[in-house]
Amino acid sequence: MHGIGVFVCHCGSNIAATVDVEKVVEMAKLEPGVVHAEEYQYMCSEAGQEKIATAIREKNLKGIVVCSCSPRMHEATFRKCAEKAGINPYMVEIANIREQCSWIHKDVEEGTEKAVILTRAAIAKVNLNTSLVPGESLVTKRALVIGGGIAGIQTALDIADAGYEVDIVEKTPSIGGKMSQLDKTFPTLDCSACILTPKMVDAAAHEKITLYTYSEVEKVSGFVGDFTVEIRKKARYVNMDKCTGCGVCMEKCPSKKAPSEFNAGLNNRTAIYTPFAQAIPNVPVIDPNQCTKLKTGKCGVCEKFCQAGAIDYTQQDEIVTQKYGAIVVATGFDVIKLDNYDEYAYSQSKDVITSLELERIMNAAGPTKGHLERMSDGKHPKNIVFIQCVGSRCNDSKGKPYCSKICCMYTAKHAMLIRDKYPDVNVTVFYIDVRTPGKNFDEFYRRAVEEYGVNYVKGQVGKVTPEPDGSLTVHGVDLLENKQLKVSADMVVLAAAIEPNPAVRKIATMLTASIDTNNFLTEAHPKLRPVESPTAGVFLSGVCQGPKDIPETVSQAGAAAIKVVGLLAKDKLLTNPCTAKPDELRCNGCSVCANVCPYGAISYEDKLINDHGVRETRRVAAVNSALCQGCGACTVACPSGVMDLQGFSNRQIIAEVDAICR
Amino acid sequence: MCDCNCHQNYNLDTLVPMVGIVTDIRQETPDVKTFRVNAPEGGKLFEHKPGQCAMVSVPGVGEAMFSITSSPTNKEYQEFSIKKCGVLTDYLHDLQVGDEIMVRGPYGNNFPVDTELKGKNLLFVAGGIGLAPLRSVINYVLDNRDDYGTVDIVYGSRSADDLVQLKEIQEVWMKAKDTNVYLTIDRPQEGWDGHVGFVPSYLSELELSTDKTVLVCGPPIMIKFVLGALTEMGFSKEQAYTTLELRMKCGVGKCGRCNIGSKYVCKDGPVFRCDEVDELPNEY
Amino acid sequence: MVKIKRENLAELYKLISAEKSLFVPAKKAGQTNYALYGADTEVDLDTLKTVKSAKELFFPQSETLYNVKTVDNKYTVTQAELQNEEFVVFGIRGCDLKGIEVLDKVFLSDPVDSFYKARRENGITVALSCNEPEESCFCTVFGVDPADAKGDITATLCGEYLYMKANTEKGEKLLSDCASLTEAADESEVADEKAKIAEILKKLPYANLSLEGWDGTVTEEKFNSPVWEELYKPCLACGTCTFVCPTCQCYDIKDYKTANGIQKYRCWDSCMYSDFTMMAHGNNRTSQLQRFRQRFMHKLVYFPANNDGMYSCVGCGRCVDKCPASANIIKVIKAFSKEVD
Amino acid sequence: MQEIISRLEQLFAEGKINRVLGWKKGDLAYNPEVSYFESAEALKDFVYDGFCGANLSKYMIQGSALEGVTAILLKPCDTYSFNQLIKEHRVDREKVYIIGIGCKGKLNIETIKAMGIKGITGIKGAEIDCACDELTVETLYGDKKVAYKDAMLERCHVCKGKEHMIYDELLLESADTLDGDRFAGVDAIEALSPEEKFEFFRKELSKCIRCNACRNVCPACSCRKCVFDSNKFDSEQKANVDPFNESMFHIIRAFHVAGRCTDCGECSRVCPQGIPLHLFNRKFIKDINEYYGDFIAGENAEEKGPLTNFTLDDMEASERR
Amino acid sequence: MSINNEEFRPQIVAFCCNWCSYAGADLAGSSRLAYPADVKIIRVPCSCRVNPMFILRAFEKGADGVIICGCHPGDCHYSTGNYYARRRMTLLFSMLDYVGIERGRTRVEWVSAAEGVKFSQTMNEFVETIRGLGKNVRLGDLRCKK
Repeated sequence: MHGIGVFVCHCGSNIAATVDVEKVVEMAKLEPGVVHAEEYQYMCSEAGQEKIATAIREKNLKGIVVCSCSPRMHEATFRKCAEKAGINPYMVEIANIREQCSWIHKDVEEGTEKAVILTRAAIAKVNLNTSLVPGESLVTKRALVIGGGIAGIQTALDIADAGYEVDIVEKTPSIGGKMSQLDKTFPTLDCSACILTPKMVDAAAHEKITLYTYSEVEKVSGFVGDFTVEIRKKARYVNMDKCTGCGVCMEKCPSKKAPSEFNAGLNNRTAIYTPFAQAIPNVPVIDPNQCTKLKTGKCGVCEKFCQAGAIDYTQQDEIVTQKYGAIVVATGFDVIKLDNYDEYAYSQSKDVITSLELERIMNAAGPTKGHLERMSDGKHPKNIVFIQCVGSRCNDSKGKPYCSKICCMYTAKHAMLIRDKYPDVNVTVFYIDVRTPGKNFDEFYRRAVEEYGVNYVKGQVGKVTPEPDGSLTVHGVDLLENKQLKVSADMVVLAAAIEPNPAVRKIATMLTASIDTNNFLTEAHPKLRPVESPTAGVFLSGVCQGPKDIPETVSQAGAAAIKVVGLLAKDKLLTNPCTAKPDELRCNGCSVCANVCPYGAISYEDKLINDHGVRETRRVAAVNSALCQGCGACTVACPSGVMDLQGFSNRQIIAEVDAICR
Repeated sequence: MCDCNCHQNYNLDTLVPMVGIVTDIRQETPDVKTFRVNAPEGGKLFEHKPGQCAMVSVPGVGEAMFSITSSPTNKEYQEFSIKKCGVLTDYLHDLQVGDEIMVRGPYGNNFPVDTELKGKNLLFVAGGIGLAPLRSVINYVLDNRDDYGTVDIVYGSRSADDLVQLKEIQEVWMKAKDTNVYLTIDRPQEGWDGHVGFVPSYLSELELSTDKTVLVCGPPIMIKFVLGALTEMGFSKEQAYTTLELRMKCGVGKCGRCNIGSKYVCKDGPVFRCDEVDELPNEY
Repeated sequence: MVKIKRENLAELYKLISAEKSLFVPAKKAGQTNYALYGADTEVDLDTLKTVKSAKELFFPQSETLYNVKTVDNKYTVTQAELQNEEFVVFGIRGCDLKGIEVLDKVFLSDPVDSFYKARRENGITVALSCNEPEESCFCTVFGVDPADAKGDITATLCGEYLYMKANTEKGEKLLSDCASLTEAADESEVADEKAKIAEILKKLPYANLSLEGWDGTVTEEKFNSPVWEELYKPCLACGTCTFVCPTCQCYDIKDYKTANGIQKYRCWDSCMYSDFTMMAHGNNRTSQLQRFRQRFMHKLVYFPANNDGMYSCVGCGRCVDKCPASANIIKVIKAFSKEVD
Repeated sequence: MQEIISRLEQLFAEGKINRVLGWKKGDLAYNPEVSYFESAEALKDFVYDGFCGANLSKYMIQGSALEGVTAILLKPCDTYSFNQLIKEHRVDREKVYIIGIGCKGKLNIETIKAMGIKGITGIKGAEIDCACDELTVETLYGDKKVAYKDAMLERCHVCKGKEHMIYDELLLESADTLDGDRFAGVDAIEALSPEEKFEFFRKELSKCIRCNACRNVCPACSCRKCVFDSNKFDSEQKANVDPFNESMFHIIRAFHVAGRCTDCGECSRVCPQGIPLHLFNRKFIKDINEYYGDFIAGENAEEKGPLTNFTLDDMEASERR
Repeated sequence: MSINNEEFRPQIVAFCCNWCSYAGADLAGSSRLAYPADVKIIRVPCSCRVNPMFILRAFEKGADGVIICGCHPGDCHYSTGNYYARRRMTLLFSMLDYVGIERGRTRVEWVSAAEGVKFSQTMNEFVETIRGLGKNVRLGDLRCKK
């Protein structure tokens, strides 16, 4: 191609400090095909874009190279700019001379040399660019929310209120999530259930919302605007239409040995159960691992007592296939397993508990009916020690490297509530730092210390040892006093780190959404697109994206909802034109490409081909460009190079290689 | 042996090209441009005869044979009319005045302007870009007007927009002495008041006398039908000359590509008398 | 005529290679091909036919024609250097020598190929007689005498000696340069060997192959024959025959992108390849039949038409030995003579 | 051999086949050529002996375009290639009648010549009906005896077995010829140091003349246009201008047939320079077997090839041996 | 020798998938985690887009090392791309070992969008390895340097 323009951005001093931009311009001008090169302070600015547009028009440019930040940042900006100036937006290439050059190199000579090479590679590539035109695809006006916690509920409500159909898939028998297990919420100390249940009811009652509880996403295919999802509705063994929610079955069920998930395993539930009293839907499920009838064929008590005749032991899992335009992941979190923290005697003593367990103990609907009791002997504890950062902010492989964010505040809440209700109890908190950035957070913490006399000790706990008398000795340090401490306690509460729900891995894989090393879902941009996943049409809500508290979760849920609504409001979407394209003239029709296509986008047809004057009917590959996502697997599988990827063609990449290795 | 004068003014091997400067570019039709080429120091790269070709190349892009469309009587430059139809020609069409290309040649034989054609009445029949090689002869003849008899030019193309060298046709050829120009286009078109129809049928309609020597150039299918029409009109094969175009690489009759029978199109052609063409195995 | 003891040949190679590049048939990884003589070269005079013919020493499989440097969209062209030093090709057989005669017709005809010409002028050929002709040999059909190949020097292995006789000035010069290693000999000493070879030649299976009906005038008859339809079928469209052939000279000119520009090189090409005549708007030989026919028509009809009856085949039999599909020029010639019957 | 001819004549007579794809007598003792026999009469030139090593499978790509049914003669090892071609939709199963023929090991004339035998005018003992285990080679320079086994193609020493993977009917018995370790050659190279490996391949590959015989004979290399003939990767090259080209061509060629190569050995058989090209293909076969479980290309016409397949816990490249 | 090695600036081509590793490289950049300028990144949509031809081409044109980076297995944006890439590269690299190319010149590494640190560490390590191996003389086309 002849007629390439090169535009080098200073990015203030971000680039210009380590790259001699003038040199880059000068070197670019020597490249074959380049007819224009210039530099500017901020190419992405209005004025910078105007410079590009002017050059395109005046110099009759056919393609442009912008040497600037990562294409993940501004490729779209410059494409739009090029399009406005009259050339195809895909005639733009970006040389990443900021993230991959100026920011990592200190030496100007070195940085400049590399920038020149990167520019050369981009010029070599743009040389072979061709105009591409995106196709269109229709948008299914329905959204799927995976996870029925507060994040999922709020997202669904917001989408539904905007007038779109939403389905919530929740794997447990009831929506509500972790928030339903909480007693009070910080920093306002209002009752968690009181604020959550109305939302649960709203969701259940909303005409645009369909709940799939006790269900899991089985398979996802398709792409933004047109996902096809298979949902497995696990067998409840209770007919949802017939059940009245009277609860007799649960009263009569003789199998009472299953640990209650809702009560964090602190007490047991029956084999047929609803997780909690306010469960929505208020229809029990039979736990097939616990039910005597399902395991041995004998019993059948619940069926006998069910007036509505809702019990159905023959029920099977059911697969529902539904189409969606957008998918929101709201899979939430779990408390980490404390297997690695033997030093705190969690597995040895029933009186070493996690904060979530304490939450259940404090709750009127909990195993102790809200009385503060030791789980070992039911005695009222006199001394309680809280240990912070158990598994959070951990540099070794035992725990998590990140801050779980909510622990400081809920510990303050717990301490305050205990001191308020039981002034006789001494509360000691061992902490590394107390982190209270949030509205009214620090005030809240200070009240705990100042008004409620909670004893905060800056320092870590090395060990908790159960004593023969049933008490616990906490071996810690007081960093401020610089001394070893031994504190006797009746109960120890561990602020265990939170981690993304383990199910998210499988879901992310199905959605092809990326995950970071801690299994949190990655956002499309950490700052500017925090509720979108890099996979188009997939959005993030709640803790699956990173630790956050309830108000943050709710606001993110709303943000995700508006993104979904924005997507569903469109009738058509433009598809990525960088799709695979076969050269029919040379295609063997061998099917190897179709074998590796993850989207089933390749089919074969018998076609009349005119091969340099020879006409014959041949079996050739055809790509459905609406299905093709442009991964390129087929292009490598094809031995004759017949299948090529537009925008990343074989010759383009080869040209880049050549330019780099010159 | 080849009577060409490849590289006579040049001391390198015939396969090694010279650098030429594009000094003018004219957009003839939507997909044809005419490039004027000079030596870097000015003047022509080489001397040639009407009908000869040259290899034009861009390093790393490609090399192909094009007929030289300017007349040898032009002492200042050479011209190539090039249709956009592949990687190299796409690139050439992107060139701007002042850019460099590489040229080697001239190659092949030429229309026998100084022997057989001398003193004859001439009939030129061209279709589309096929005018390019004939233009060289036409201008040569017009510049040496007295050496030849009458000149008739029948030229047609798909549409009025696809007629190349229209300006020269109208301003020079149509005004030349004893010269008739007949233009035609394949399909009716708004703003075209000339003849409509394919070249062979137009030729038949014209009822020209058979005392002419014919020079034909155009797409193979057109040549075929023109020759048919000529035969019907009473012309013999010996009266007609045409040019063949095949894949050529070396230009000097050695690389083997353009070999048909015992002829090498690049060396023994591209100009053949039509009866000679008939003697070749049917592989062109 | 001079002679040298076979056991002293290594000395001869050393002596020649000290002054000039010396190419000898050398065995490498089980196969014998021409190679530049060096300290660890395993010279192989016993193998009758090198896989590639001696053609490559005058018309290499690939050679640079010129380089183009591109700076700031401006080109600088530099022609590759021509061969300007003498070199010796030792052990070339009669058939290969005849092959070079054929190539001369092509490359030394106007316009002369200067790359080839420089090599021809600087090459000194020491032709070696074929003591044990093989079943695939049919050079005698093309007038080659393998017992007395006329290179710049004719060499004959006989008994313990290699006999050498200069035929040209270049040959004289080379022999006199090597005089320290040779002793005088008489022509009669090789007479018996030559007679022996002549006897064997008569017994070769293809000794009586007839070229009747093949000359430059039979284009139409041969071209349109239905025999090709049958003959081409086994052809794999590979280039083995072309590349081992001492007379095939089709080439391609290609670009190679170097760091600073383009290297234009030419390399052997094969008319058997499906893309040989492919061009943007069509292909004038679309079927393998056409391509197969072209190769043999060229050798036996078109070439003689342009070169006073000289065939572009020398009967070396390499295609007979090497064609993976056992399709070869013998089968073509025989198929047509069968048709005549 | 007569058994085959009779059966073919019968098939012609019954109208079941329109032609036969087989071998025709050569003009020397050892050069039969592949031929289409269009009638029963034409079969007078038919031959099937020890020198009929050519794998006919690939010819059926062209054969599929012909009218009517073609009877093809396939040796046990050829049927793997044929299956692979069916899998890749390159041949039309409907248009072919497969006669699986027995094989007692195929001979390599190059091996015989490499023994120093020159001027061969006749060879006795290569006939398929001959039970002899010795060949008599008649030459201009006297008769020579060669053990049948010693003259066999490399691939026959590591024979895949006597079973035909696909056929319509079977004729003639096969013999056991397996007496070597298929991967011994690969193992030997793997045991070398990088320098020695490089030296070995340099020496072998420097002989390559890029005639493309290996590619054109290969039943897996059935591309309409090879990457080395096309500008798809800007990789068009016709000659080994630089040692790099030699390696590039053979590595990529082997990679392109990895998981599809049936180890039919045709590449090594046809190489005019005697390059042991099977060493490339076998390396991939060995790696595939070792890393991803035993896989035999062409064993059937359905199974997914190893390079169009994966498991979640495949080994990492860094774990390669 | 050691002096030579210090002066030796290897040419290294890194193919990075757009979704994970390229983003990881960007993160390394925005986190100012330095690695040698010898590494030049080519963006591809997915590691499965990397054709063996590209790798050999890089070596041909004078690269001293080639590294392929993609999403961690299981995290591919296109769900299965890196699994195919893993098999292809394992076999190709094994073949390169086999023909005598030093093993260290080729590498596959899975780097997620969040692993800026890993990206930078990997590149530092790789460059170090290549510096140790020196110039690639076995798999390059000599004409390139003309």
